[in-house]
Amino acid sequence: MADKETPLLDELEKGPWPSFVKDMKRMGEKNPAARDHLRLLEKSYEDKLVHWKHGGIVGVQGYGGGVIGRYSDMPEEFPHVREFHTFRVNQPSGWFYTTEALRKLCDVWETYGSGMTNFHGSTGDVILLGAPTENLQACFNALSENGFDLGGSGSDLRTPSACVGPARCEYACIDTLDLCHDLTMEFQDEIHRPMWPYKFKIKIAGCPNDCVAAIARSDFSIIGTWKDALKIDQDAVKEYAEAGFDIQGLVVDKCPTKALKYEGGRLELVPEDCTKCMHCINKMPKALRPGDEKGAALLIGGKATILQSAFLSWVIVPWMEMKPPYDELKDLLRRIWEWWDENGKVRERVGELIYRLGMRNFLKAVGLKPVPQMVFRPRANPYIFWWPEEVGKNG
Amino acid sequence: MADKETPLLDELEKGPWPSFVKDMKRMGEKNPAARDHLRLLEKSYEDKLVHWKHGGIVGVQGYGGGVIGRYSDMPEEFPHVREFHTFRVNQPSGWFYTTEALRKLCDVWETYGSGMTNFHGSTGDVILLGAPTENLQACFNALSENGFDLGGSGSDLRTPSACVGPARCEYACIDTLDLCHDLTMEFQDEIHRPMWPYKFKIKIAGCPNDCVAAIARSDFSIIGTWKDALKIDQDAVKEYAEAGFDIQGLVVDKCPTKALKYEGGRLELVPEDCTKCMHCINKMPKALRPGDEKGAALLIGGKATILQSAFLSWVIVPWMEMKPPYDELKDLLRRIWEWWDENGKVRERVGELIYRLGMRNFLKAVGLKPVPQMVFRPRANPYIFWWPEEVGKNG
Amino acid sequence: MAKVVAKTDIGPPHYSNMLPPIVKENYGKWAYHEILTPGVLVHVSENGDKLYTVRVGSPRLMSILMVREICDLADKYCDGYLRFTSRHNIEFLLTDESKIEPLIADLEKMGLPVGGTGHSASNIIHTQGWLHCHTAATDASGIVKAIMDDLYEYFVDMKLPAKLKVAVACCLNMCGAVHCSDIAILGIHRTVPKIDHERLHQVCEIPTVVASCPTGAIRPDPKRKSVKVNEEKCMYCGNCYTMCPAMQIMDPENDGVAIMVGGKVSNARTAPMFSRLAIPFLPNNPPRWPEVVEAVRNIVDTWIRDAREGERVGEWIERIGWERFFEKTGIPFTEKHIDDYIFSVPTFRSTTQFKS
Amino acid sequence: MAKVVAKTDIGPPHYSNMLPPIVKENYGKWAYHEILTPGVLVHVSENGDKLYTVRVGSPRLMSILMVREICDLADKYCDGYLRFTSRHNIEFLLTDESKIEPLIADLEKMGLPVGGTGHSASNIIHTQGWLHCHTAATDASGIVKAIMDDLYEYFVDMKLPAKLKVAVACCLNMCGAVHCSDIAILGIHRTVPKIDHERLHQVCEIPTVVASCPTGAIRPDPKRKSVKVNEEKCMYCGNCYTMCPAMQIMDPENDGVAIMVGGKVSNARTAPMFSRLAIPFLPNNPPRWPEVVEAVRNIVDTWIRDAREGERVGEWIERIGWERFFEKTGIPFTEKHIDDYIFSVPTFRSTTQFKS
Ligand code: SRM
Ligand code: SRM
Ligand code: SRM
Ligand code: SRM
Ligand code: SF4
Ligand code: SF4
Ligand code: SF4
Ligand code: SF4
Ligand code: SF4
Ligand code: SF4
Ligand code: SF4
Ligand code: SF4
Repeated sequence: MADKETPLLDELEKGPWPSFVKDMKRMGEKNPAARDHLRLLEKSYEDKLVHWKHGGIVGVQGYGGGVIGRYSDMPEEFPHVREFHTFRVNQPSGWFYTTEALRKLCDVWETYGSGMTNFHGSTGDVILLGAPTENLQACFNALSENGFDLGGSGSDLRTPSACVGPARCEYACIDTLDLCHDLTMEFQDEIHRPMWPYKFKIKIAGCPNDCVAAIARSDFSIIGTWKDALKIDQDAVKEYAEAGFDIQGLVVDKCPTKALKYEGGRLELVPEDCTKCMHCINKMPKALRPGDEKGAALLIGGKATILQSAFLSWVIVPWMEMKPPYDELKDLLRRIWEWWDENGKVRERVGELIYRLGMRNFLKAVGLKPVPQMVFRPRANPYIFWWPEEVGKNG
Repeated sequence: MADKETPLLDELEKGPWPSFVKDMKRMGEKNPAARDHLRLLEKSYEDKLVHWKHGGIVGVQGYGGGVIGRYSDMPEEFPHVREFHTFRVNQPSGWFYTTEALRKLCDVWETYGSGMTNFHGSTGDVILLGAPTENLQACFNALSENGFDLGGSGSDLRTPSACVGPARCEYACIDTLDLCHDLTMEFQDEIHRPMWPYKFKIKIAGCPNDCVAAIARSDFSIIGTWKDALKIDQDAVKEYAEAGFDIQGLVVDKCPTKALKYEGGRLELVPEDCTKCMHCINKMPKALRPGDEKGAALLIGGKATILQSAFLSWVIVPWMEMKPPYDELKDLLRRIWEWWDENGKVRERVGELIYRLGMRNFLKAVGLKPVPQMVFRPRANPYIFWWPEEVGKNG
Repeated sequence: MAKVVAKTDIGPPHYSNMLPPIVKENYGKWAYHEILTPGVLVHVSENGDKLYTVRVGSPRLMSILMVREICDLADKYCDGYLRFTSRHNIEFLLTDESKIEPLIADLEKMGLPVGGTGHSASNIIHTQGWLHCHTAATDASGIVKAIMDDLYEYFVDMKLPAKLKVAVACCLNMCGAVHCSDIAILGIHRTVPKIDHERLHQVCEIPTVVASCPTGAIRPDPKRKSVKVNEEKCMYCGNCYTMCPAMQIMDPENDGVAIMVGGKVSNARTAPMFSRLAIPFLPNNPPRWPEVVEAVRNIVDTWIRDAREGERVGEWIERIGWERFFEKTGIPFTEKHIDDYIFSVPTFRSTTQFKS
Repeated sequence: MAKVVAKTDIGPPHYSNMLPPIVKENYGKWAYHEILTPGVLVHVSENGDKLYTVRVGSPRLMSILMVREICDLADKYCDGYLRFTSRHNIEFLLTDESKIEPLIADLEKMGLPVGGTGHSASNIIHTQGWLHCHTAATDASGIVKAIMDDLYEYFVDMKLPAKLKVAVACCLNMCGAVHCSDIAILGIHRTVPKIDHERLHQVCEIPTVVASCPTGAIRPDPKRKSVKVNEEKCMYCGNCYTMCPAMQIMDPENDGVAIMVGGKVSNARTAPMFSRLAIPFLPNNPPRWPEVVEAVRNIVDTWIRDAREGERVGEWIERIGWERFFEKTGIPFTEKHIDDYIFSVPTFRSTTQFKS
């Protein structure tokens, strides 16, 4: 590919961070779609304007989602990206791979697509960027033969994702990988055949550090936590102190609830004051650990800004045991979907529906008990609704 | 008045707190309206139901407000409270009185009304509770002759009120009493002749302790504050310490911005961190004082819960000098009223209008410069409006 | 009708004519103050002058007979000057320290309590209630009397963790600072307005009635020349009744009071805070509202036991967390505590930080 | 079209087949971890096993050529296992400490940086942009490359006050965690959609288009069989365009980016927070968006200078106050920073507590 083709993008070959332009050029030498892709991007850089048309509906047999349709608005000039659809391929839990599996993916994509990918998309899927319509079914077939399946798109359950959890993290309070895989398998139909008012995302974090940003990016966040007191190894505390670590300043003073005291070389906890924020554990992983009674908090409603503002997920179950077969959790999810499906307007996320109809209706419908952990603070207005059965009739 | 008349209310004669029932009974012996008033209240206690009808429009010549119409719904049984309107009498600034003035008020009310009063109503007026329609004008005439005038009611400027301020408080950063009187006199027309979308309240506090609850109860709060550093008398600090006062625990540790340090017997301030909350001054009035550069913060929008929720006033001018003739302030008030009057719907408080149309429109219309002190934090959504002159046209 | 003879727009008496000489002389020159005993303040001016204030609890609802008696005392001890506070207490202003005792003795004879300063329960800010308003869901003066009888010891002494500001409002209009009080008692309705279809079109304009409803629960009912209310959307705010007497919201069976807690107004330490729902409903039980009195007492007692020195009710709750507030007071948490009005979402707990 | 032969609903590969043996053996048994050098972690299990992780910065947008090269390295050093992180970095998992150095040397040859652990700037979470999306107001990959070039030193070292999480989203849909990032760069539109009246009724249902607008700015225009937009109400969210291609929102003259700051996701210390508007608009200036790079740098530099050890950007700002943030960064505060959407009121400063 001649350099002068993309003078603007060439500027992005400079600098220490790995350059996607260099890489795309390499790919463009082997694959004309990758080359047109880069050239079309150059055109956008010139025009300050996107050159993709409003998506169209494309897909593979038996699925309602998993492929995002994409057409260039300059098909003549850039014929190889005239049709340039992407596959969302469901990643294995925790984004672990054998090179064997990865190479298979690459081989499939070499055959049917542009050769360009995202590892990964921000929901968690592998994104295979750009294939013509005619290749879609064959590409899917090859993926499936190689043990891969599609993730979600459209008004369905989106590909669940999970932090590395017990595979490599001492903080994990739940088995994030197993839970993620189990839910993904249980809800294959919900992932593959859009049928709801809008999208629904599940993300699973092993502890309140929330390394998958579940609370911000999923309608349903499962976040590991514990119920009893965190565990302190006083000998290890001493070691930190001896190594010159400022326990008072960096740990005790930063505890949000002042639940810790450091006196006479001992770190003491007032268990009933601890809100399990993880800070002290993060700072002294050799000395502190989550408690023994482990489970997860369930939160609902997280989403980006369209339309009613961004919501952070909020607590609906402060603590649930998380053991296979996860029936209590699955039942709850089904009840939530049923209520949302019945009441939600088109393109209304579940959090927006709860905002519109009120938590009381949601809690009643899905059978959850109200607890103060659901709110930062109670209502400041006196606009309390009463169920007809709680009061008589006026007059 | 025979005891058996009000068996329920008689229960309220018991107990250590002064009993309004005892007092009303005394009055009832002299004034049949006061007696019927108590008997009607007894009826409400029996029925758990109010026995006043929806108010009607009554008034005195030349005024659109100041009198609240009130009719009993049982005129036959309680003839003396058949018509039972109240006067709102504008209090002197800071609720200071000579006994001479008070006795005059009592005399007028003995002649024309029930003899029952509130010192004061929660907006600040003297409330004269209950006169028949035929007495209204005469009563007003008598009030006027004795140097009193009516306060606000309806969609007008309500009677401004002010804390005791410089009359008896060392914290006062502005002359609350003078300002209150000055505004009241300047805006007599706005107080007496309703002409706005809804009510508008002004309250004036001499310092951030806000002893008139301005921030919660007034559309326009004027709260004294200072700009420079608060003043510390280190000798007096020592005296507190010597007297055994816990300066570290009760003052320094409670400073919301950690702007204070207590070391080596000296109390030191980081002036740029102080948010003038008053706490340290409150705790050590002999040692600490507000700074020298005194003025007021202006806040808008405070109101009770009807309809869009209760609002606390929010900052629109972090600091304005408050010296007679207060022209800058008066001009601002007039610009605010003009904008509200033009844009407000019926029964829309100014705060609700700002919520509906956005602060940007308000600030532009009244000519205020946006400053970060106006918000706790900036917007979390990207829904930014642009004025036509800031951008070109699309396409 | 009397002839119109009066001057209008004269405004209130000028305050300077109402100030005792010592105040005039030291106006703006006060240096500091101290609380001598509960209810008795001394303000010392830069030039050493001392002004003694004796603060006296008032029922606010007073006959002119009582006002005159108070004037008698002010004449006797204070050269004919006095003031009222922003919470409706009476303040006697003395220059002669030796007169404090005799004044207090006279007040005692009249049954008037001295107190309300410093870390005490001040007078309750309240409203009209059944006594004079037409929209009241409860009475104000009666509840206030019952609660102040119970909290009396905290008015005449200063043994609370911090100031305690209680307010009562008799309907959702919330006249008074109910929305920002340490403890707020609020008259509420719980049923949909009863429409007087016959009368409605005579006394009200239908579009105005429809527009009055903040939740859009009211729709025109052209057949009846009236309106209808969507029962599921109505949250009993009573605004339609304020606009139209044919939308009767009063309901003796179901009206009562809610209790809200943790509000404050001052900017000291923490920013002003709204009161928040603690108890959604207690019945109207005149003449002494025992359930309400007991509920307030329980909250106050728990606060006293648990709060740190200087912590207002709301500051205490924010420190321990609302989950602990409900646990420690034994008040049940219900779905009703969860906001479902305009600004609800920011009140939902969007963190795993909570106490189990 | 290929024949349908494939099995559906097989789901993703089972993770257990993707885990290296050391992970399988110590699954759920990790005791603690340490950061050995920037980008290199060791996790120690209860039985003493050690797993070394080398974290590598990735452009996320990768050709299969590059993926295969990475596989080559994983074969060479890690027995054919590797993983990706939730921020799209690559992680090599080693059991043999002595292989770390050679691996890093190989990575260096490939131009791949090692870092992103502890108090560093991690990889930027980003989205498609002009590269593949139809609603993009800006590009993502290009901005990311330009910023990461600039912040490079903070990726390969751990000298920041705390973790720094930057995100880029190319339109208001905010794919990615833009709304809760320490620093967020967001593609925005600033003009009202241009309606293709000819096409609209052919490709869209008018009621759907009308309903798509969150501010009610769109009204039917029956005369033209189209819609009209109330320019005063439109806040350029682009939702109508998502629903209907005839509502063209793209505008090369006026599109650009906004910068938001102070968000976080973890529950450590403080509850999760939204990012908030710092700079309402910077122009699209491809290929290297110098204004954006400089603006990010300025915020990062100010944070480094002023924050205390361990303070995330938002925690720093909340401590010093937003008034100081604007002062210290020199970013002008405008009316645009003041919220005017649904939940605006609770963001207004309802206290006199502020720094002058
Ligand atoms: C007398 C007084 C209560 C008292 O006992 O102290 C009072 C009494 C009434 N208020 Fe009030 N308000 C009184 C202070 C307040 C306050 C407190 C304040 O001003 O500091 C508030 C809360 C602050 C505010 O303005 O938001 C208040 C918020 C209301 C509201 C709700 C307004 C809102 O926007 O939320 C209404 C409803 C209305 O305006 O229709 C209302 C309406 C009323 C009416 C006129 C009832 C009505 O709907 O017609 C009451 C007449 C009672 C009567 O017949 O005597 N009153 N009202 C207070 C006025 C006395 C005075 O002038 O000094
Ligand atoms: C007389 C009065 C002003 C007036 O113009 O009438 C007044 C007078 C004083 N206030 Fe106040 N405050 C008065 C109502 C208020 C109010 C308004 C209210 O209660 O509705 C508030 C805001 C209440 C709130 O936050 O909810 C108020 C919040 C304060 C504070 C801050 C308290 C806090 O820490 O939150 C102080 C400072 C202190 O006491 O440490 C204060 C301090 C004072 C001082 C010490 C000021 C001084 O140096 O003279 C005065 C004696 C206080 C005392 O009683 O111990 N004053 N003060 C009001 C007496 C009301 C009453 O009869 O009880
Ligand atoms: C590998 C990864 C999980 C995964 O499944 O992929 C991960 C792994 C670890 N995280 Fe994380 N975090 C990972 C994304 C996150 C995210 C999500 C994100 O950035 O989008 C968050 C929330 C971010 C936020 O708050 O905005 C996150 C917030 C934390 C925190 C809390 C930080 C804080 O104080 O706010 C800790 C604790 C700490 O580091 O002290 C933590 C700690 C850790 C530990 C130390 C856990 C452990 O013991 O193994 C791991 C190494 C951290 C390091 O890099 O220094 N991890 N961590 C993710 C690496 C992303 C990357 O490539 O940079
Ligand atoms: C590919 C991906 C961005 C990326 O480069 O990583 C993406 C791309 C698109 N997103 Fe997204 N979203 C992607 C993750 C997200 C996330 C983050 C997440 O899932 O963690 C969000 C924010 C969280 C959320 O769901 O709220 C997100 C919020 C949106 C929204 C706004 C939804 C809202 O309720 O606010 C839309 C608009 C819509 O649905 O019409 C949207 C729509 C889109 C569409 C389908 C554009 C459209 O309107 O048709 C984009 C297709 C781009 C293309 O042609 O390639 N995308 N989108 C991410 C999916 C990859 C994957 O499957 O792994
Ligand atoms: S969320 Fe918790 S368990 Fe999961 S990787 Fe992060 S720190 Fe470990
Ligand atoms: S986990 Fe958080 S809240 Fe609990 S003791 Fe540690 S720092 Fe404090
Ligand atoms: S508001 Fe300030 S100046 Fe006014 S009385 Fe209270 S403490 Fe004094
Ligand atoms: S006034 Fe408040 S913020 Fe300022 S130093 Fe004193 S306690 Fe701190
Ligand atoms: S609170 Fe309601 S009932 Fe009480 S005085 Fe005000 S308007 Fe009347
Ligand atoms: S009481 Fe309030 S919510 Fe119910 S119909 Fe009337 S105005 Fe609407
Ligand atoms: S943020 Fe917008 S432009 Fe970027 S990928 Fe998502 S939908 Fe497309
Ligand atoms: S861009 Fe958004 S606000 Fe503007 S018309 Fe379209 S949907 Fe409405």
